[in-house]
Amino acid sequence: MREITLSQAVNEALAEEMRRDETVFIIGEDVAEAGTPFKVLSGLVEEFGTSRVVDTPIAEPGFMGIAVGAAMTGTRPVVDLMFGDFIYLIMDQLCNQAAKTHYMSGGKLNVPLVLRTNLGATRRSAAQHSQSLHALVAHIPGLKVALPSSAYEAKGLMKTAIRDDNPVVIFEDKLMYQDKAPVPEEEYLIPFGEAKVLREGSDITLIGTSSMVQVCQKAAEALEAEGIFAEVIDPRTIVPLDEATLLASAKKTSRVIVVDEGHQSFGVTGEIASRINEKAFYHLDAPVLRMGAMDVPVPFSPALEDITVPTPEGVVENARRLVRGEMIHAA
Amino acid sequence: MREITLSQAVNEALAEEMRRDETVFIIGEDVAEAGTPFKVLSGLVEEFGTSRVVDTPIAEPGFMGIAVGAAMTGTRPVVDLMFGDFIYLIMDQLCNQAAKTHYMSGGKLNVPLVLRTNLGATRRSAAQHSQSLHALVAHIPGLKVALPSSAYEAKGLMKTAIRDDNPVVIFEDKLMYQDKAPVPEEEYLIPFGEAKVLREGSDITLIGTSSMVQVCQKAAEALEAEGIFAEVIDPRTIVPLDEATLLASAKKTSRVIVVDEGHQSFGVTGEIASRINEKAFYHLDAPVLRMGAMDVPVPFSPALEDITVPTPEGVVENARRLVRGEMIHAA
Amino acid sequence: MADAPKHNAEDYLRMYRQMVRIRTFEDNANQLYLSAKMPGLTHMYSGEEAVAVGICEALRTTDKITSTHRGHGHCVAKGAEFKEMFCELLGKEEGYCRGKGGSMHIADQSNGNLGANAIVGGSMGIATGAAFTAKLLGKDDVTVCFFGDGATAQGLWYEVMNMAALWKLPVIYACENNGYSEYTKTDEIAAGSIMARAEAFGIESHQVDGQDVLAVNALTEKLVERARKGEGPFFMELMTYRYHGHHVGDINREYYRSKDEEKDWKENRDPIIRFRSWLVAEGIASEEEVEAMNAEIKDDAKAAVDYALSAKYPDQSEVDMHVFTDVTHALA
Amino acid sequence: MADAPKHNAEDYLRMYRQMVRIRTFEDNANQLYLSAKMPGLTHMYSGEEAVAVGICEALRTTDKITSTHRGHGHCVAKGAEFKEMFCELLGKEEGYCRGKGGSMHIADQSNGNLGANAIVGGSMGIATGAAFTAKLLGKDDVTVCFFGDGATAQGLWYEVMNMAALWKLPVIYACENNGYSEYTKTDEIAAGSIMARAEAFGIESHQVDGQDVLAVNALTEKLVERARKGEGPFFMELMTYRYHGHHVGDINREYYRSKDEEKDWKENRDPIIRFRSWLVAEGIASEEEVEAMNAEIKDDAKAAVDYALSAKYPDQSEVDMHVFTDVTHALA
Ligand SMILES: Cc1ncc(C[n+]2csc(CCOP(=O)(O)OP(=O)(O)O)c2C)c(N)n1
Ligand SMILES: Cc1ncc(C[n+]2csc(CCOP(=O)(O)OP(=O)(O)O)c2C)c(N)n1
Ligand SMILES: [Mg+2]
Ligand SMILES: [Mg+2]
Repeated sequence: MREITLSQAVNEALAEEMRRDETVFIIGEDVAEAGTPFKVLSGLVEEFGTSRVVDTPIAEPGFMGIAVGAAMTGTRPVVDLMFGDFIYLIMDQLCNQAAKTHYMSGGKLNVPLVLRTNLGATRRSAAQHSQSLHALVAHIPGLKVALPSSAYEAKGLMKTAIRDDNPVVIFEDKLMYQDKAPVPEEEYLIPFGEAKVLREGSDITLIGTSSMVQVCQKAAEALEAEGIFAEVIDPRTIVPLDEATLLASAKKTSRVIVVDEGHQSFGVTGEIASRINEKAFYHLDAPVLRMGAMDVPVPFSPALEDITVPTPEGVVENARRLVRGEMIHAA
Repeated sequence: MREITLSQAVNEALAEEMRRDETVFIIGEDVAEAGTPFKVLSGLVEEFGTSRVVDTPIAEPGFMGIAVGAAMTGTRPVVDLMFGDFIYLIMDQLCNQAAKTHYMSGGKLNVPLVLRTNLGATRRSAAQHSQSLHALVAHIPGLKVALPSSAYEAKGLMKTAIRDDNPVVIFEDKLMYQDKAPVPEEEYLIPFGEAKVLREGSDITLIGTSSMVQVCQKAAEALEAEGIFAEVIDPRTIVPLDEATLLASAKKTSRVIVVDEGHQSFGVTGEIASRINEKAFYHLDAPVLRMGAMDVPVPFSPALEDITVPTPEGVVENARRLVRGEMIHAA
Repeated sequence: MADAPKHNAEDYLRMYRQMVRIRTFEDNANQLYLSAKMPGLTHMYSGEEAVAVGICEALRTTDKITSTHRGHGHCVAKGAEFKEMFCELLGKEEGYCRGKGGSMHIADQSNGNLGANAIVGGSMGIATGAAFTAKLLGKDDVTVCFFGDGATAQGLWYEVMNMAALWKLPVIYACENNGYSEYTKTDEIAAGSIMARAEAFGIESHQVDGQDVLAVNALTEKLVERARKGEGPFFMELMTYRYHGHHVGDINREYYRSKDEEKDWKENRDPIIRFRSWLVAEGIASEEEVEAMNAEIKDDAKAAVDYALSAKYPDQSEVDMHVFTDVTHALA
Repeated sequence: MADAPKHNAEDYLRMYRQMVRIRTFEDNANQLYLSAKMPGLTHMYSGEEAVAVGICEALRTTDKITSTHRGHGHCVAKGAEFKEMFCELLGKEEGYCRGKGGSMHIADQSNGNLGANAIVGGSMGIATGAAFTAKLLGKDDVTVCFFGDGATAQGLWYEVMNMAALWKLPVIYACENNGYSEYTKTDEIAAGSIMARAEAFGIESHQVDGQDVLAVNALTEKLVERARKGEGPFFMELMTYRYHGHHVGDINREYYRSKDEEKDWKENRDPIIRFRSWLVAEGIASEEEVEAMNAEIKDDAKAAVDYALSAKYPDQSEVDMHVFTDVTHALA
């Protein structure tokens, strides 16, 4: 199968959906001629014109609001938010308006929009351009949240998101834009709420999201060399969350590590760990272990930034301790 | 001891701190003559004047930003955000600016401000005036988060918050403003990061935050009548979180329910449950059980709204099942 | 009254009727509050009827509006029925939003009302987006964005005005300047000139007497027509007054505005009284006909209130419905 | 050049020096990027030197500024040292922020620079708040809020202008209009008139040639003096140009602006060349003296870069320091 980059995969997904459905349009800063700073959208304005690939002023709350209204009245906007860190600016439009409109109207209005943004540190972009804020969005009922972990996932999830009648937030890993993966030429969609088992294993389950799927995969390879067989699972969407697959694996391996690049506290790892603890408690040999990003603003200095994010080595170390039965916290 | 309302307690805390420190001021909508819609600030403008009790236009991002800059340059603003639901509007100023300034400046700048706002549903205020959004704030490193559960707590925590050199967010329960509690005449502070054990018990630990402390207390009373002795703990601040007290209780009772009025998923209950699971796993007879608000926007209709929030009856029922050793989810 | 536009008697009578319907709706809402039959609070539109009616009468059903926390007037004016509205205010299943929205979120999709909004200024983006849709899909629908003077302090307005002006969107920003935002006078919270703010973005702006339904209607008709042709956006500042408190619970309000001021507006500039006199003077309706209309509306309202009071609440199983379009029960 | 204000030779030479220091700093930063020695990207200020210097030379050390993603110029102009700046850009412990901030968050508290900001418009509230402090505490400090033309699209600006105007705060909003925000021309993202937007809030506004350091300085001195007396706020639009790409990595930019345009600005309006000719023509400095100054600055910069390159990174234990003021290690 041909290999393309995550950036190309997103581009293809958008182009295909825009061809299929005239009501789909893209709105954001420097999305047209510039194709975004990450160049993900290059070529789209040439095909679809400036009425459907719409450059905006630097006014995130404004264009997010416009997208909500546009979505409520018969279009399918794909909002391009240049950095995930800017999500703070649009929280009202996203969480008070988009997320609640369908419910508040008793099902009469709906907001089929996609918010495309990104996450991920270790790019030397400092505290306001490196955050992974998907947990904030996942906390708000009415929003779906997709976290593609490869070019293949990015394309399939984006196409599903665009066709979804609800507001969907997709966080791409900005360090992965140039990473290639096999992506079929034929059209495909990836359903929401279906986790993917990337690697089967019997000793421990590694649940990774987005950027952390690679980390888990690398850890699993290293562990295999030591004779520890790790199962690696990518939930793909955290809302909806495919609990069944996660629980089945937890029950099988009886040891779980959840790895996510958002801050550890009050975030994604706590939710996934809690659900597994609650619903597979009597199958667990050890508490579910969480590995999130450090609870510190992302530091600029390379000497500090790299240690704030979970690494394969860290996952291996924790996995070893769990498998060896060491009580993690002398709990 | 005299009893005063939560509203009076907050008012006293502010007045005392404003007398003590000339750099403390209040800023927000209708805080002066109107004393806020909840009338919490009545009388303050008469004592401190409009230069220190500052009415603003309806511009939450703007006055929050002003408070950040004011705090960075030698004052101690108390920002009044009329409804906790409006926090979405100020997330950038709160989370990208206030929370990160001390860290990003390598310790050279700091932002000693207090954001006073509220939480709580069942007031028939519908989806945009009923949210409990403290989990969002707790997820962001650099912010402290206090959740007073009575007039006594509200006064002591507010005074501590104003003296703290970091940004602190206090969520008051808007249904509790008229609730009275004994509050000493003498000055006192409540240190952050020290949970309060409200009731000792041996069979189960009920951890409740804010509005849910009362719910846990009522549940504990009902359980006692059945011969089940519940320990009730109020963490008081969730950042910093007094893990030690929570763990000690969990180890003692070996069964825990965490009750919080924020949405259950990706919120506070997951964090507290995970920490206990991780660090007291081998002492637990059952998984830590979580009870948050339903993962739905808050409905207006009284027929629906009341069932979205945990109740004493719900806590009692879950506690019974845990104590009886029923496997909650056939886990 | 402003010069009468080209309307016929029927149009005038409908306008009058709609204004009285709004006033009557609010009087009933207030009674429901005072008799403790309404859950929560509500913000009444009484006094501002000429604004909603003057504007909405210039719109088609397919044109859109966005509304505010003070939204009953807009909702009625855009064509809503009493029954579904009272049901919504009381949280009943037959309400426009199945009781899930309530007063501050009442919406009426069928008539192009995209909904009230409890976030001040919160619908400015939505309105602009609705206009964006019209432009993108080549429809000639126009959207009117209602908001108060207080909402002009929200930065969102400037962001969307900028884009609406750059892209020539068919949206009309209608600022209902009733002199107050909550308990504060407008001039204490608005520096400079509100009109100039819109004009600074190159948006043609007009100020109009919001108590004169014909003036409002005539201006709106002109602007709507031009907006349909791509000459928008526009801004209108409508000078008006709210008769009641900020919400039903705001009773003692002398600390922020005088009884004399209230009296003056009610007695000397009431939009319904003024329009009624004009209708009679012009011979469009007799006093008796007007009284009959008023009485009929009163009866309608009473019937709707009675219906709503005894209507059923949504079943508890609805609590996790409508979180997502494609999941019947989100928590199942 | 504008008429020279009342300065003496020393002042002029310091202004010149500061402009050259900025240019030199940026040339070195660019070299560090090109030689892959700098972590991340950076936005260069070259071409805009007269703005930062003209303004900051009118300020005292206790006056405050807030800066932007394109912040090196402001930082130097407000009094910062090369060594600590380069250390910060390289993430070293001796940087102004111990390496934690980097280029986009460089701050220099000792000279009143409250920091660069990576959120476009993000510091508009902070600047206004600093002015609020001055008023509340009865100090006569003035704050200058630097931001770009692109940032005028952010709603926050309108919110804080309104309050600054209502409360007469000593803040000067300084819009560096360099014709572009990222890869887009200003007139494609700004409807109407930027000046009129500030004026609509009753804020006195001025446009000035941002390539003429004396004009910028003269205007700023006047406004700062008036702001100290409570006559603020003010708005200044400074017409300028950035020589490089949006950031160091923006090399091929002909799709959004022509080489001819760049050439024209560089050759015909360069603020340093213009000021240098003026200095020589006025007999304030000889060509030789100017060259000697330039060379000295070059050496200073080289020394600082060398120092920074071999300076040490913060210890890993610093990673959880400074999260809170009162907790040494947040994760301990
Ligand atoms: C973002 C936000 N801030 C504050 C409020 C509280 N609030 C509700 S209505 C209102 C006043 C609105 O004034 P205006 O826009 O003039 O409308 P009016 O009530 O006069 O019709 C305020 C402050 C809110 N609902 N939303
Ligand atoms: C809120 C926000 N949106 C978008 C960006 C990405 N961004 C960084 S600089 C910039 C352009 C800023 O233009 P302008 O304000 O004119 O400043 P200039 O770069 O021209 O100095 C953009 C869009 C950002 N950093 N913050
Ligand atoms: Mg008003
Ligand atoms: Mg610019």
